[in-house]
Amino acid sequence: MNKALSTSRIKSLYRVMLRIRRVEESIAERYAAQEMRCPVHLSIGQEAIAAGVCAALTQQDGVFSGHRAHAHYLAKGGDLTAMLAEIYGKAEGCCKGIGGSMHMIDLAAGFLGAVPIVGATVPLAVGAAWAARLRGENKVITVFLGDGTFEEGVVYESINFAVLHRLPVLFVCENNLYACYTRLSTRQPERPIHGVAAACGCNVMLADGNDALAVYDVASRAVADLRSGNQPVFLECATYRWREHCGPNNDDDLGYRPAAEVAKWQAFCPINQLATLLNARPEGQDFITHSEQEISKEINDAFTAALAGSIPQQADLPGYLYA
Amino acid sequence: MNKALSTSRIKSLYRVMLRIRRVEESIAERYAAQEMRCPVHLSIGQEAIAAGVCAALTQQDGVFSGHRAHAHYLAKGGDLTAMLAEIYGKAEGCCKGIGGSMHMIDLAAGFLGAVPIVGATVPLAVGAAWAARLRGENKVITVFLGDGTFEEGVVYESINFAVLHRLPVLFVCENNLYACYTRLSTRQPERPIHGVAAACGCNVMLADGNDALAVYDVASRAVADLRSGNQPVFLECATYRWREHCGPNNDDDLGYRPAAEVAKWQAFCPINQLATLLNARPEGQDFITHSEQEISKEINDAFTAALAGSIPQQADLPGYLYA
Amino acid sequence: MLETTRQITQAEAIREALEQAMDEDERVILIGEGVPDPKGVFGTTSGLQERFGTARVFDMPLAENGMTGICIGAAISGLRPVMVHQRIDFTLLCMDQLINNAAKWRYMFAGQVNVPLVIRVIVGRGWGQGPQHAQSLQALFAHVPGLKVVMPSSGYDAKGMLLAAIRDDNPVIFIEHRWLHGITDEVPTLPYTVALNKAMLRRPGKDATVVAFSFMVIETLLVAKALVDLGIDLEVIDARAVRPLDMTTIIESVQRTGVLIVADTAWKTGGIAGEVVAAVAEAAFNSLRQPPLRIALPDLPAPTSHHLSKDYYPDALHLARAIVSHLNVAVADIELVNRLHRSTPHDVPQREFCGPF
Amino acid sequence: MLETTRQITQAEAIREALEQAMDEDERVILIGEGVPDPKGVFGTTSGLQERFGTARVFDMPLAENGMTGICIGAAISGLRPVMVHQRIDFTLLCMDQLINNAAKWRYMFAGQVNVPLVIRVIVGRGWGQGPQHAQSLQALFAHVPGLKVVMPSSGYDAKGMLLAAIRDDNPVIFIEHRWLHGITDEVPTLPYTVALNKAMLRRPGKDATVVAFSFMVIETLLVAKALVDLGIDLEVIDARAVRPLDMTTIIESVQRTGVLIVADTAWKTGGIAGEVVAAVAEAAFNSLRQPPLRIALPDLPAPTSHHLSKDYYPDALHLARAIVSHLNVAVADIELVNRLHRSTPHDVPQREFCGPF
Ligand SMILES: Cc1ncc(C[n+]2csc(CCOP(=O)(O)OP(=O)(O)O)c2C)c(N)n1
Ligand SMILES: Cc1ncc(C[n+]2csc(CCOP(=O)(O)OP(=O)(O)O)c2C)c(N)n1
Ligand SMILES: [Mg+2]
Ligand SMILES: [Mg+2]
Repeated sequence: MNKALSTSRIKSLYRVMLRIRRVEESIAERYAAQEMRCPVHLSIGQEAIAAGVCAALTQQDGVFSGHRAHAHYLAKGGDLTAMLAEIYGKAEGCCKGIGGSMHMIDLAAGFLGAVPIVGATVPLAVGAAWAARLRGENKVITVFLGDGTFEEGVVYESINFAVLHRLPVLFVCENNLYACYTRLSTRQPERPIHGVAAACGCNVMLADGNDALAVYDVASRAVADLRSGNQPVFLECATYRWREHCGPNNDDDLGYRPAAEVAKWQAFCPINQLATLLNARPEGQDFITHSEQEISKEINDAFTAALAGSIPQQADLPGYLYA
Repeated sequence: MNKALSTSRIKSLYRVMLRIRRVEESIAERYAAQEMRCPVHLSIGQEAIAAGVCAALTQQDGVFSGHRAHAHYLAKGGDLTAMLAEIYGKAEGCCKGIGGSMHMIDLAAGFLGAVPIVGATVPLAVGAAWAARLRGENKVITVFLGDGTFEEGVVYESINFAVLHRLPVLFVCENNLYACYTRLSTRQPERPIHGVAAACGCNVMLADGNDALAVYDVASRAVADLRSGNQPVFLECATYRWREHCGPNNDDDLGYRPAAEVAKWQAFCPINQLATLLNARPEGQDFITHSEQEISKEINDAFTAALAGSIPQQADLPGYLYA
Repeated sequence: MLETTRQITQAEAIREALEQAMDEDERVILIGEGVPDPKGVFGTTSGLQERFGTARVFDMPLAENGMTGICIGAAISGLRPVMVHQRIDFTLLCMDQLINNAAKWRYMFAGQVNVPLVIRVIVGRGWGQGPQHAQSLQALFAHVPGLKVVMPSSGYDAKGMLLAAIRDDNPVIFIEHRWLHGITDEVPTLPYTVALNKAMLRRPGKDATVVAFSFMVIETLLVAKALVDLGIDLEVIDARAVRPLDMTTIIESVQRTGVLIVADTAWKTGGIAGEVVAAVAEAAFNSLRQPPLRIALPDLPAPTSHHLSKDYYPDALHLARAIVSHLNVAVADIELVNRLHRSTPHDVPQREFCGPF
Repeated sequence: MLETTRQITQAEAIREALEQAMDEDERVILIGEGVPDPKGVFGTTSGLQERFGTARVFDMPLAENGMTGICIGAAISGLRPVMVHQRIDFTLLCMDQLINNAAKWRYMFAGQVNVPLVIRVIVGRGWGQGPQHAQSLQALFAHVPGLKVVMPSSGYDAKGMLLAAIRDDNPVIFIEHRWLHGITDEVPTLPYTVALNKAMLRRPGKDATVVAFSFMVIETLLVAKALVDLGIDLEVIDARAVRPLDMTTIIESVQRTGVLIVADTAWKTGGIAGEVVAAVAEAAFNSLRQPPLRIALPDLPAPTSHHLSKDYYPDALHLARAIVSHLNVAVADIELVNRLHRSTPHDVPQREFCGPF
């Protein structure tokens, strides 16, 4: 990677992550006002995976996600105001208020859908890749899934079909060690998740999920492979969720995660890591300051716009049910 | 293995297989009379796996199976007359006529149940093993499944839980290369089934599924391992179905299996292989002749008894629904 | 347009609908366990892979939930998948994808994406189909907003409704009955559609309205024919649509006859027959001259033994007895027996059927 | 025996039932996602792992179908598992094991094996529970022979029916409603059971019978209290049992009042409300003085936005308006509004609720 390219890459990844972080923090801050009346699953701490993977994709490529979708939606280019309006239950929301935080879509950005039934979108991604293949479109379809989601049989069935037909699917497993309050070791035996994917015939890749550059590099390789017709890629990234599973707060007072573990992972903040790199470069500090300002303004504007959104009408609902 | 033991083992395996073969052939012959009014999935060609595995189990150990269950039921000691009566829809059937060929049970023999929804009994076996563990019973639970069944997500979910809790489950995969008319390569990518099981954390074992002695040896090792608390065993056996997927006939005129493949596998007849060994030993030929006679008589008697069975009463059905 | 017709079986009619749908729209693909195999799903898919190639006509792994999700993913990405299950019982494995995703995807995303998906499912019966292979689960689907559900009884409707379902932009559960596949009907050669939301008056009559579903239409028409000699004139409505039910046609009929009888292929309690009764009771209460009646399966899983399945499935004679008694008409039972006793074995669709499936 | 009672929440009543069931029978085990976690499934399982150990109180992988099958396997092998799902929507993943296996295992094998299994499922509502987290799927289970299905509304019944379900030798779907968990009720300290197949007359009345399910009982009782001042005297039946329905109690009531109204938490079409109406229409037609009425959800998945969920869920005021109009009584709407307008936010179970789930 030449230095100039690398600096611009660092900047762009940094900015995407910072934006996600600030959006999530703003949601958390404003949640107590009780105007975002839906569950929210924040991505704070896990921004590097969304940023790194989506940077390797084009706008035409498709992305699916699940309950913890804000980061993926934003990294793929989803509209921020439409997301916030959705969380506020407004008519301008990306689902016109029908979905809330757990349902996200932005077709223009190639964000094809996120829903909260765990595993539900994994086969959809495979189906979308299948359609792309049959229609002669050179698309890669990515689906983000958690370590817990990997336990669902439907994921295994989806991988089998994707491998069988060498479909252009990138499975990104964000292994944050927990599903809700339940540690991985209570749910899965001691064997790597990616080992199962490899045995199923996926091309397995690994990346430090808190290092956006590493994720980007590996994801770029994966995407290139998929475009050249190689078998599906299963990319496992180790990472950690900072806030509670669902909701705006920290919940480490509950004691389900060792304090040292939390501290260790927070020390690997994906954003700080890139900030350190940036700070070592000319104008890096300026870029950071500038980004903070721009993002802060963007977020404030987006919240203002979302809050000013209109109230969706019950009468419109039946029209959405059938084509 | 000392020679005497080996001869008696060969004899007993041979006899179990021969009995299964002759029962299945008799069913096939008599099917045209249209008195067995239910689908039948015959095990001809696959007898060695049922015989070898069940010989390694005690009566207390439990067995589950699926649609192709006759061999497993008989090898585990299930009552022949009750099985035939069931296929004839008689009140003396092992399910009093409610189940037919695709539902088999003989609790006294430790044959805990077979039903035709593919994969349906796999988690039940894991649950039975879990119960055995919690109740302090030193039981091994075996479940027979096909190569096609392995594609169901529920099998993967079952394996995960069994491995997580080191439950005494023996998964026996009878890989006969087909699910109905569909070849393995149309359903699964080129990677071994047992490789997936191994990556999931199973202790994987392999055996030539047409060699009853080999199956017995491996299964004995598996059972000993399980009794000593080791992780679940996944035993994959290559074998071949001789008759049509469902029904009494050959269907190789349909052309879905290469003639050379069928011929090759039929040359490895599991029963002939042991007959050859027996013939080389003193009184082996006598044993074979004698076995044929005994089995033939037993089968004729069982058919006679089954046919003489009584007609189940509709009025009894509601009583079976709830305890 | 539709002048050329000929007698073909319902299985052939379904096959023809698939062929014509694939011909007219290259986005239509066909997938299911056994679709390209020598038996071709009871002949309904035979030859289609040869004709349309392996990219559009697919076999699949045994993985109902995953494969349904994959079809949904394809449907929201520009294809129009038709998925086939040899038994409706297998769809219990994919209720998650059908109900959580297919039925809701368009709605959840406020109409931004359609799910043009057809799920063909076959209800089994007889010859030992038993508890896990003979369920008639239409009520489970009929409760779910976002799904369309149909159960044609004639070959004509099977072809026309399948073509309509494939052209429809919504997920449609297309329920076939194994015992209808072999029945022949006059079917046009050209493509045509039959609406997915309309019942059909199969026989006008003045004494009672019988709303029948799927195979029960066949039995009910036999009964109507027999009873007319005995002075009972039944109006027979083939429901065809299960979700939405065509309550307009049903209520108009009940307003004429004053009596509602519903004959369904499923368990009685919680079944779709109850929905018909409830909807009529709410909307046309004053037209009802007497209590409505449901004729359906007993609330028991199907037994396998042919001895036990005999009285499990209400046939024409059972139906006639129930109707005569309900209408309180004096008819000697022997008259019904003479007219409606089934001389062919009760557990096979056609006399020549001899198993194994 | 039951003299000592005290006010506890329904969540606590459920927790107590579990604790007492595990105390009295060591074969009872408890499993589900989050069962031993700090939130303890809305407090209904808190402390039970500490009390009964990790061998009997289990968390589980996210694998609903497999884990259900595992519980069935345990149930037929001498344990009595209680399985919990935080949302009933997740059971769509295990319909196969519930309907193909649990419901049929005893029957398929002619009564040789029982399946003593309880599936606790929670119906979500409000605070953004949306299309995939707020379904009320009782009708899907109520159609299936071999299952028992209950929906208690009071804390007293929740405890007694859960104990009865755990002692029962059949698979029981025990449906809780998230909005009932926080309501307090007088509950005995000792163990006791409440029958799984009996409705309960919650309030006698002479003008109309309202059969209500689960949370709708709460709303209906509010309505009954308000309407009595306005000269309308409702009889309120808490259905409690969904399969089997207690038609005897319901029909006796309709015979007294002549009017049937059913209030359900689920979609109207194909729901259990229709079954109640149909069964009454068949068996007590002549007692009905006017058409029956169903009050249920519109045939749409739940919208998430609180602006949209407001009119989606019929509350007491909606109910009262529908009932008054159906009974054709002249009541000024303002009288209803004054008595029944909900001043607390419409999308939270208790005023203090502030998310996130
Ligand atoms: C089918 C299903 N089962 C259970 C749940 C409840 N649930 C929501 S998120 C979650 C944990 C998911 O864990 P993981 O996949 O690791 O994602 P993470 O929350 O860690 O990002 C669970 C169990 C659900 N939504 N869907
Ligand atoms: C859930 C489900 N899907 C499909 C079927 C139809 N079916 C019955 S047997 C079978 C093939 C099973 O193949 P395999 O597991 O390899 O067993 P084999 O028949 O080869 O012994 C299929 C698809 C079924 N019974 N259940
Ligand atoms: Mg996780
Ligand atoms: Mg096979």
